[in-house]
Amino acid sequence: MRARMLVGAYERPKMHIGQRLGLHRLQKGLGVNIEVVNLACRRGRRIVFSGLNFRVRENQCLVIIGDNGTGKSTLLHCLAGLLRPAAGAVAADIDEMVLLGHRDAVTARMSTSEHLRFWADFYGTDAGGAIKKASDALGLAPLLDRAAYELSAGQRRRLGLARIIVSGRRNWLLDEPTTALDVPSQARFMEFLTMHLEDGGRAVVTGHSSGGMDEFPSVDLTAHGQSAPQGTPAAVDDFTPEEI
Amino acid sequence: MIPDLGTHAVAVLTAYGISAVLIFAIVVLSLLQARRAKRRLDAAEGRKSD
Amino acid sequence: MFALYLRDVRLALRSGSGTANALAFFLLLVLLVSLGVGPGREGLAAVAPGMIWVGTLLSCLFSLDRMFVPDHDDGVLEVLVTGPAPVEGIAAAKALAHWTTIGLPLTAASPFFAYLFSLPAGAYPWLVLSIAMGTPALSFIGMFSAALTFPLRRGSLLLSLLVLPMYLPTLILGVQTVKLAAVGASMLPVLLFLGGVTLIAVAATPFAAAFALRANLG
Amino acid sequence: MNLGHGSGAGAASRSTIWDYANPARFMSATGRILPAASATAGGTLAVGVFWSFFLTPDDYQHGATVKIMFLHVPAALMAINGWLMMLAASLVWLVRRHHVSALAAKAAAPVGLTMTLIALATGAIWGKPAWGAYWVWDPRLTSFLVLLTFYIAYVALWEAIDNPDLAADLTSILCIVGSVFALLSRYAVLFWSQGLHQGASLSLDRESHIDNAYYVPLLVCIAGFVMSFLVLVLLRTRNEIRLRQLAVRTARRDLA
Repeated sequence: MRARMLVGAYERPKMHIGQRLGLHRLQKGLGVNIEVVNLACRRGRRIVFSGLNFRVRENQCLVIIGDNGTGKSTLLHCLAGLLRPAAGAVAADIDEMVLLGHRDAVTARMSTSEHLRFWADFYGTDAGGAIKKASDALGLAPLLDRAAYELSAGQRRRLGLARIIVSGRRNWLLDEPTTALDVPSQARFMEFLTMHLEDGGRAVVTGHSSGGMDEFPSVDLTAHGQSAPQGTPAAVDDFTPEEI
Repeated sequence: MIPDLGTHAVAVLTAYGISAVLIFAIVVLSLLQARRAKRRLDAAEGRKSD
Repeated sequence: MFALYLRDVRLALRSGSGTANALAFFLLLVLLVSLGVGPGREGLAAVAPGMIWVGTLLSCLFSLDRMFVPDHDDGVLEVLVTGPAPVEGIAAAKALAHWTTIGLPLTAASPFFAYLFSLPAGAYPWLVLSIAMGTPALSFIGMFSAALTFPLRRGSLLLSLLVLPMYLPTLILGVQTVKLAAVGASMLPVLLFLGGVTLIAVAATPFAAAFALRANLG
Repeated sequence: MNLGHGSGAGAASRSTIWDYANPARFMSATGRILPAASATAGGTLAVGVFWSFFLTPDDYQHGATVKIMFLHVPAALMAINGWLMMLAASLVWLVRRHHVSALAAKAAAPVGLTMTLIALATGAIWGKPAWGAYWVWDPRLTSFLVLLTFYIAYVALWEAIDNPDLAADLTSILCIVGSVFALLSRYAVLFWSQGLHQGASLSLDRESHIDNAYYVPLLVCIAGFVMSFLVLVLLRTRNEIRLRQLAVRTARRDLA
């Protein structure tokens, strides 16, 4: 496993220079699971969670729950390769990760179909087939010619979810995907998530509670906050006054 | 005391004066910041400031 | 990457904020300078090379703070950098789109502005050439500075502060090329130096900007 | 970089320069040498300035204004070397992620800025009798003005970013890219204006450099400026480290 590790500055000089510069790549390959070992992440100078361990295999979906501020979005950013771990490691195929953040990645002045075509081009997936599949799965067909600023919050969310399908990637990282979705859309979302998992995909999904997704296993980040006994963050900071 | 600077007295004195003021300013600023940082750190660690 | 380039060019042309505003700003600047300097052809011709280049610089500058900020606000940027394209390529595509929508129109419009400033006829080809060679540097340097400052709430003032010192070599060499051409002197070494600065900017800034983008999004 | 000064007294293992990348060791080592270093730097600077102001003869050509040189040349030297130090410290931060290095770069910027201001001010005052104007757009003067803008931009970027590690990353990359363009403008201005500025005052070539009556006090002044610069940077780096320790302490207390 090619681990991405970040520990105290003095234990690090043997690391590859690219890793130190943040040019890390996660492990590659379709069969690679999403594996998290003793992971700690920080926002600014604050360690939001530590001692996190899990593995997501093919056909599996993991639900991340936890109170506000326990680091659900931070964890997804870390899995997507945007954020370096403060300690521990993530192993996954970075080229199979696709992130839906709490913002929908929707540009106001582009139409729905332009969005789908752009993302298909960007991800290098077959434009016609992928767009058709995505717009069918999310019922976007009547909205194709509409500019994004004319869409409602729920419709924008559906457009954001459509990008996940268009990307053709297999490891989905979804940050509260059902926010603003109406009941039929939620049902549609569950339908294509299940299909994706049956196709051999993996998913990590966040939510305040595992409501609506009780069938999937879940991890509660609240238990991994600062008060958690494992993985004390002392090693991640050079400026602990105790050293002086 | 002050050497004969001839016609350029003003220029030379201003140059030395401005330099002295600037160096003095950065030194005093650094010292003040250092003192404040030390005092705050000592207070935070419950030590007596010396 | 090419998809991103096309998207950015399309968006810049569609919203009318980029190209049209840059040209309108330049026209206003010409008007202001003419009113300030006076209508005499000689007075205007004397300041023409400098003013055209300063105008180009400022027109570029004012469109920079929109390079990453809207995409960042929409959440598009974090999707772009986690996509299949290298972040360096994304940075370069952004800069190239900026040049296509700002630098290229300014290059095309420069003879018109030069005429308003009564630039000597012999200098026209060299003016156009120097602006065509210099504006890519402006876009790429600007893209790097925008990548440093986009998450900051009041980043646009800081952006000018960072960008203008780095624009100086291009400005100096660009103006000097036109000035020498206006008096019929040999400007080739200066023009080649200008091209060199552009090449350095184009080659180096995507990597620096990619580093800044990753750091800012992490 | 002055991280290597002072021996790690009593250390069992052979000490290297990187040991001082540990804030704790840096603090204790610099804390020991700082009083003596400050006294030496202050003393040297005082001797140099006294010598150059009271004991140097007037120049046959420039008269008493030659005395300004003893401030102008060392300040200009440190303005450039200060930026080079920041560049080196930035590279160390980017490659080895030593916090002390990033903080040293941050600490050096205001000192370098002051040196640039001194060089510009003394140069302008010297320029009035010598060239007949306080400011002429000479390539060297202009380069220093450009350097000043780079210093300002660097300090402004540090101030604008809240997250200290992110600020260190971004200012480091700005320092490196800025160096490239500062260097390019240094040569670009040569095309733009014919210089009035005289050639280098110091040269390894014994034939061309200035008389010993000026040379020796100038060297003393330069030594004083170099040492004062290092002491100030050291002091300010210690200061930055304390502030970071304070921030960590506060963050922990808030969490507890």
